[in-house]
Amino acid sequence: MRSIISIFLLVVIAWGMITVLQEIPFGSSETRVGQRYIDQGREETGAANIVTSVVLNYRGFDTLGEITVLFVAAIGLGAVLSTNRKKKKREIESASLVLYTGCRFLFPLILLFGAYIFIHGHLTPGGGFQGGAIVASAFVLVYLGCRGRRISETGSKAVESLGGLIFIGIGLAGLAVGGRYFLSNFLPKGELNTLFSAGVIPILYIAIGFKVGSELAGVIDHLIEDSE
Amino acid sequence: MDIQGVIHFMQNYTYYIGAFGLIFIGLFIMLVKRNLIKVILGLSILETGVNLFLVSVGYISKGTAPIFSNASIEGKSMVDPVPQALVLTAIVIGVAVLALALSLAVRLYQHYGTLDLRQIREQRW
Amino acid sequence: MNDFGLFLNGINPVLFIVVPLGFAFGIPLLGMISKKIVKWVPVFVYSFVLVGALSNIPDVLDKPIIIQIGGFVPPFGINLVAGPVGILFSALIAFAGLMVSIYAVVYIKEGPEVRYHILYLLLLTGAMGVVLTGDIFNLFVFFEILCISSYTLVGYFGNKSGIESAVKYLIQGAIGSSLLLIGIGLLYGLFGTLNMADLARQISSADPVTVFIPMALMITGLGVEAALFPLNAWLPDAHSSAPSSISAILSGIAIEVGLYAVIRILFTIFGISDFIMFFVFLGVLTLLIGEMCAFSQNNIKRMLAYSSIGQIGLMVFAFAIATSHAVAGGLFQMISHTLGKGLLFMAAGYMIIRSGSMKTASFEGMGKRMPLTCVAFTIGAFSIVGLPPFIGFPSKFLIIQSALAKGTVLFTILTGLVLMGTVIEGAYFFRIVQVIYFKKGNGDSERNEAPIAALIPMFLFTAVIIIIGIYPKFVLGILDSAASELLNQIDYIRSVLG
Amino acid sequence: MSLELLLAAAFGGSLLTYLLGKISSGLRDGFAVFVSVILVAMIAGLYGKIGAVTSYYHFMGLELTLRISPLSWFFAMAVSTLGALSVIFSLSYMRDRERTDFYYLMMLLINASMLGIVFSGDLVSFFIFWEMMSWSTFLLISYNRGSALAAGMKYIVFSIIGSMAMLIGMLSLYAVYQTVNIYMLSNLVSSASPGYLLFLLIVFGTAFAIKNAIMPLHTWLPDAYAEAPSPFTAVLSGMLTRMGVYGFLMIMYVIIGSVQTLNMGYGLLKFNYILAWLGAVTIVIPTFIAMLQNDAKKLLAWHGIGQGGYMVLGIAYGTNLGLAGGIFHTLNHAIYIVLLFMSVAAVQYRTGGERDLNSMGGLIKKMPIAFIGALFGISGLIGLPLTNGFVSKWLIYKTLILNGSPFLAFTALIGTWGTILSVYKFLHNLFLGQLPEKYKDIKKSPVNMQIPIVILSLTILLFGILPGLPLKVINSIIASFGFKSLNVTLWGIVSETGSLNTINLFAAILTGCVIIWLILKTGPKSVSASQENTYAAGASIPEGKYHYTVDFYNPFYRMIKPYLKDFMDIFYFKLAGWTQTLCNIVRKTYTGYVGHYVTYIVLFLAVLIFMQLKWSLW
Amino acid sequence: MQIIAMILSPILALIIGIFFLGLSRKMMARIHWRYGPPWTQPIIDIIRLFSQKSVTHGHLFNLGLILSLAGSIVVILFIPVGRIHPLSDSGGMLVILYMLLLAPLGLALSGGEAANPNTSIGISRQLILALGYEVPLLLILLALMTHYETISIVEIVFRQQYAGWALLSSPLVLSGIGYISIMPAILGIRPFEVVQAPQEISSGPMVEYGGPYLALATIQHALNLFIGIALFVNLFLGGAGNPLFFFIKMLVVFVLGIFINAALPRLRIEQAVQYLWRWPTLLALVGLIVVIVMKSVSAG
Repeated sequence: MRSIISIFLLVVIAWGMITVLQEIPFGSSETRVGQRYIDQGREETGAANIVTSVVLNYRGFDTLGEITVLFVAAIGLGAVLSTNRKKKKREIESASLVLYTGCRFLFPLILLFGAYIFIHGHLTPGGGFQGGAIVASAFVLVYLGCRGRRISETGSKAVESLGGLIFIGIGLAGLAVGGRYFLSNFLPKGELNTLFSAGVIPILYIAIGFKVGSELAGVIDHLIEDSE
Repeated sequence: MDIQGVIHFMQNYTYYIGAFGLIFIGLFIMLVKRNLIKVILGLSILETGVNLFLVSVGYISKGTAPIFSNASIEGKSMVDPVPQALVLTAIVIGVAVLALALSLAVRLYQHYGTLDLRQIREQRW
Repeated sequence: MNDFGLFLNGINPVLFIVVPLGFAFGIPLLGMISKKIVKWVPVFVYSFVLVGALSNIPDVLDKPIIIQIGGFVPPFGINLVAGPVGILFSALIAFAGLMVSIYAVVYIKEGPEVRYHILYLLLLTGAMGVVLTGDIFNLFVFFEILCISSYTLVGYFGNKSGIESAVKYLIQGAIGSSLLLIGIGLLYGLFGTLNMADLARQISSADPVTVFIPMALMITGLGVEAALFPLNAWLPDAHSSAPSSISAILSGIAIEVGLYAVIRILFTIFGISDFIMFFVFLGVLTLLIGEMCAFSQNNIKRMLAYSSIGQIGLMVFAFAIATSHAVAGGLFQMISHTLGKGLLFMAAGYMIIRSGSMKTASFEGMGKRMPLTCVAFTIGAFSIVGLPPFIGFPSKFLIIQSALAKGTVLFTILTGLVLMGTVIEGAYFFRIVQVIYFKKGNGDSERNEAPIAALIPMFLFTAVIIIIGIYPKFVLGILDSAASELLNQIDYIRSVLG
Repeated sequence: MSLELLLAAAFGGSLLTYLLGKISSGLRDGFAVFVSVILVAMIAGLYGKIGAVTSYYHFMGLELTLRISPLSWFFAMAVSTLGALSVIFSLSYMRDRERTDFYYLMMLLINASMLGIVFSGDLVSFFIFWEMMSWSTFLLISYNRGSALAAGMKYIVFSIIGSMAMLIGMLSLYAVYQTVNIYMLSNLVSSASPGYLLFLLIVFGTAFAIKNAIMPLHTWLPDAYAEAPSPFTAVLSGMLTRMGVYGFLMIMYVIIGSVQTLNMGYGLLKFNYILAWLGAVTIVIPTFIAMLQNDAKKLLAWHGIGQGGYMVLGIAYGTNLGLAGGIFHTLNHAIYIVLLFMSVAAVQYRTGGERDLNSMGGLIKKMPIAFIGALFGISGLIGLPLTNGFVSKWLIYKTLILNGSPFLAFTALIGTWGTILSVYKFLHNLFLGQLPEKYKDIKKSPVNMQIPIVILSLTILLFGILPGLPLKVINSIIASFGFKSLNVTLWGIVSETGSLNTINLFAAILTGCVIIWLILKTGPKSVSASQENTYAAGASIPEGKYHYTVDFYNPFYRMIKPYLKDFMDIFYFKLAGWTQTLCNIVRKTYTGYVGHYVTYIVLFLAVLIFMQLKWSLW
Repeated sequence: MQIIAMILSPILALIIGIFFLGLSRKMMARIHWRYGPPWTQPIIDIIRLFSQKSVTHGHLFNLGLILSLAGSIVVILFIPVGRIHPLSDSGGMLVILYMLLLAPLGLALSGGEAANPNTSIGISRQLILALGYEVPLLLILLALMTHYETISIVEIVFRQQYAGWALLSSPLVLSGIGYISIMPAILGIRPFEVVQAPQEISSGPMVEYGGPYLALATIQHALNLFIGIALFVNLFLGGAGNPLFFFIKMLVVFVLGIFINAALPRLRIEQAVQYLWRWPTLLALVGLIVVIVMKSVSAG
């Protein structure tokens, strides 16, 4: 009965969607704003990756919000899980040597790869979030392979905070000294398609990368801790 | 809308159909499932559908990724970068919500010993 | 218009968002130095924001301040619009935030306190972002900050009811945000822009039927947070399970901000200038249902929560009439509800601590045990009911007046229904007042007042309630220009896009 | 002496009294009396300033004004005098009670807001003061705890309903005419359509009918009167309830105007005629219900309702005699009902709060002043000649008979006879008959209780013998409403269709009494006998059951009791119950199951979309 | 002239009342086939009582009785006896109605302080009975006042002398019959003798009176008899041009009344009220309606 009603309701909604989607022809959307970014993004931001220039410059404020959301989730998750921490030490079965060694071997490589992704965010696909996620995956590997090894909570918190503060600091610097706008790209743009280009974008992405990496690692840490 | 229109629509809007298919599946799961984890899964599917929809909105036929990886690339046939940026944000938000939902589910299970939402009804009228 | 620094004539509104955010990011570091400092951070931050918001009022009455983020001309970059509405809400958020944070200094004693203060800052930052932003996707992002931090704060105590409410709130809220996001996607697909002013300009020449669907999606999505009936099922659970300080903020700020987003979208983006019958009915329905549910409650916080639904109904009713007086009245009602309900929740919070139960019956004889808190509670209740000389009276006055100014029989009847809601409201609030003062408590009747740090915000709230109640002209000026900002789509577009 | 100053003194005085109470109770008592007496003096001094208008404040773009009309002066005088007497009376009644500071604060606040009501020059001020009066009254009714809580609830619910109705009326006027000033409105409204005027009369009428406890909106009153602290009950019944009369006068004769009001409707369905009939019903039924009461204050409370009926009847009837009678009766009623409640309060004070008529008696020898108060009070209530109540009732009867409404006259007259039965029972069971054993050592009432009682008793006689004093003022009131003024002399009315001469009556009765007294004196001197020493026709009267007036009028009760339930009260209780049930049903919307909630969200969206696509509502 | 009338009319009333009192006892006895006391017996009793000692129960005990008697006297001053009507322009019928209250109320107050169970019962009955007959009485008086459009009793009498007896005029005949049917209740004679009821409650309100008090109470009773009949004569039989005719009219009415009522047993108080609120009230009500209808017909 409930499913019938649900289906009926969804059909009504779908009907509405079809009506409106007819006005949005697939593959030929009107890209007024987007086209301008493509046309002028290189001059205005100095980033080869237009998506990055949108994410960090044109819509940098969104990204500030975005890292905040992640921050909220990390803190919130900690708050939710911390209230009832039953510290039951269970016997931890250590992993096999192969796994252990492999993890230890791969860990720095993955970190490096993550760093690469976020440092080159303005040049290639990817960026702070993606890089951060890769960094966090390194920690997942450690948790899986090297049971009992934990990241330092203080350390991750500090990195997290510093990442956020750097982002805001750069934004405020833009407001105070740069182009008199919050988050304005006040550093020299450099030459397109080189590593040291696009002004503040790489710095921001590095901050984000660290922040996201530590946050996601922290989240995983909390979840694992709780499940133990 | 006649049947021809529907067929035309199906042919031209495959991505939309996929995206909205996911959205409706997600909603349907949330409407009828009683297990909290399944509901969260539904939510996740719903969000995926939305993200897919956002990306498809910005698609331009035969467009390339909006990256000037070398100087020779023309900006004419690039897809719209804005939806991609939006999706990036939306994904992160989705992850955040999902993580929080799962952590709450853990705690809820500790309290109730069940994840059946019909039985988790202490807070009502 | 282009050349702004940290300080305009007043403080740059972008700092209202950035400074709390920065402190929120910094709190973990501060917490490593000293845990004692942390709880004073929100107090400090919101004193600053309050000063900033107030300092901007004179400028804003003249013309709205448009802040471009990153220095890009509006349709191409994100911009903040600190018009009368924005500044009004910022001031309100800052004031309520400041008061509640003072309250929380003593109220929050257990649990992960550092995280509480971070989340609290972020919750208000989200609210601030929503009211200031001029970009619809940016609105979504800040909205998510607001929502996610409230999900967690609802479950802050980690007890059974808190977690259950948080889960339910999260599920509903997440669906709401997904719908909102679909709506935004559709709008982008239709018009290729995300800037509100730009959207507004294009929508005015678009086909209304197609535009309606995204609007419906967005209204539904935001309606969940704005607690429109029947999207408000999370509200009583969440408000009653959260810590009282958070209930005060949720009730006083969060749903108001949700409603703000709804009306901003309706009025500014979609340019609804005539009154909207559907929302008029929805408002009355929300009001009646909220009041009726509250009437048969014996859990104080649930009762207050349902009463918030009722108040939201009244605001929706006011906004849906959509004359400048009505909108001003609706905004005024928001202010009075924030102050009144905030006060009620704060007072109730300590009454609950002292009596050890949320049952209204356990408050018997409370008037003797904590007289000051009870006076505050009573004044809050009177104000919510709309009795003079408290702030609830002028706001209700304005709304009813503009409803009757419509001059039709239908509106007179609807007004009658609205006032019937008020009667019910009066009944249950007066019942509580009786229980507090005129029932002999059993158990200890020793005087046990709330701590001074909790009394200060209550006192200030009370003072503002009475002062604005007697001198409504303090806020009427900004209310009028806020109403005209909301209703005057063309001016908005012109001021943003030049 | 400006009006703002007066109100500032009234409101400020109340707050200051509260604060002084924190320092010393003696200081507080003294100050309370001082404030209330000063107010009387100030208002008396305002007599010459009738017509003055002051604008004191701008609220939401509206100019709020105060003004003195003959009507407002008249009411203000009554309010302040009775208020002052009640405060004086309270001094010992409230001594040694808890929250005395709060009591005085509320008492003076209510007094001040009533003054605000009568001096308001615009509807917004009127409404604000009205509301302040309502909630402070609520707090004071609930003061006694216990069953007072239910009474307070009933009061405030009715009161809010009333004020909401008034709010609609007021704001509708504002919306239409862009002003709330009563005088400007009275000029503007005269050109409005009859339908709109009827709407106004109904909404305002509802508010005032609730306050004045017109049937069927009366049910809050008996409980509220009975449960409130007795000195406050006096104020409540004397003036506060009669703010409804003031309101009726204001809306009917000041704002809408006599010409429009009296021509509203057709034939028997005229507005004022219906209102008059409601007044008549209000006279008869409550008066008979009063007979069944065994609680002294409740008995008086039901009479309060009944007497309110006379006022409304007189006012609504819309002739100069009726109007004068109605207004005069308001004053008279205030005087004697305050007196009666004070007497009861004095008895309560000495007997420890007892108000059950069946368990008292014989207090005449113990508390003579209270008895005198009660005697004069009931005489006024009945309307015996030479008391003030007679004159006002005479005016009302006369106009009813001569203007061809014998049935209304009948209801009014029969109400009087009903009154006699119940008030005699009241007097007899309190003061006459046998003194119960436990009250053998009861003391006289304190001096500060005796003073108001004596003053009011004398006032009743004064206005009964020289009704011209207040009637002169009333004459100017009805003249200001556009009615022909009465031909008033100091001792009555001169008219071709039957005049009234109280001084003749007074002389006749006095002479008669003196002569008979002399005759009695000529006989042999009689011996004083104790109350146990009575002739019982040989039967022995049981010792313990010596109080034989339990269930006075028992045979009669058996006859009428089934017909005299307070059906409206029962109905309202049912209504409250239904509301509660309905609320509980509505509450079930929030089932607690998230799946339902999700359905609501999807449903909402689907409905929105469906409505647009199907009916194109946009 | 006024002063003389003022002194004269109560004395006249007293004489007539006491005469009626004696007459009624004599006639009742004769109807019952007894010899009965002489008709002067009440006078003898009163004189004797004034010389006897008695007890008093307090000031109100005295004052109530005085008030009651004074009330009756003032009513008499309002009622025209022939052409003697010293006070009738001071308030008219309405004052009479209210002054009529003083008599029972005074007695009730007086009896109240006596604190005797029988008194209380008597008072209770008296007040109930008064309420019982007031309902039809008021309707009847209203019919009269509406018909003659005045509240002055002198005016009513005057109009009747001009246009014939009210009892015989078409709109008022029902009211007149109604008045006749309640007159025993007004006079307190059988079958409405519940208040005094000597055999049952030892004369009720009078039980504590002795000596001069009883004398005054008897006088009060006599005056009441006078008032009840005089009112009827004035209102329905057109009054009289001089006191002698007036007396004759009263005598006729009284004798007829005695004959009709002597044969009836006493009613219980509820029965009395039930009776009074049924037929007389119905008659009076119909009478009033007839008056209103006739008026409106003749008016338009």
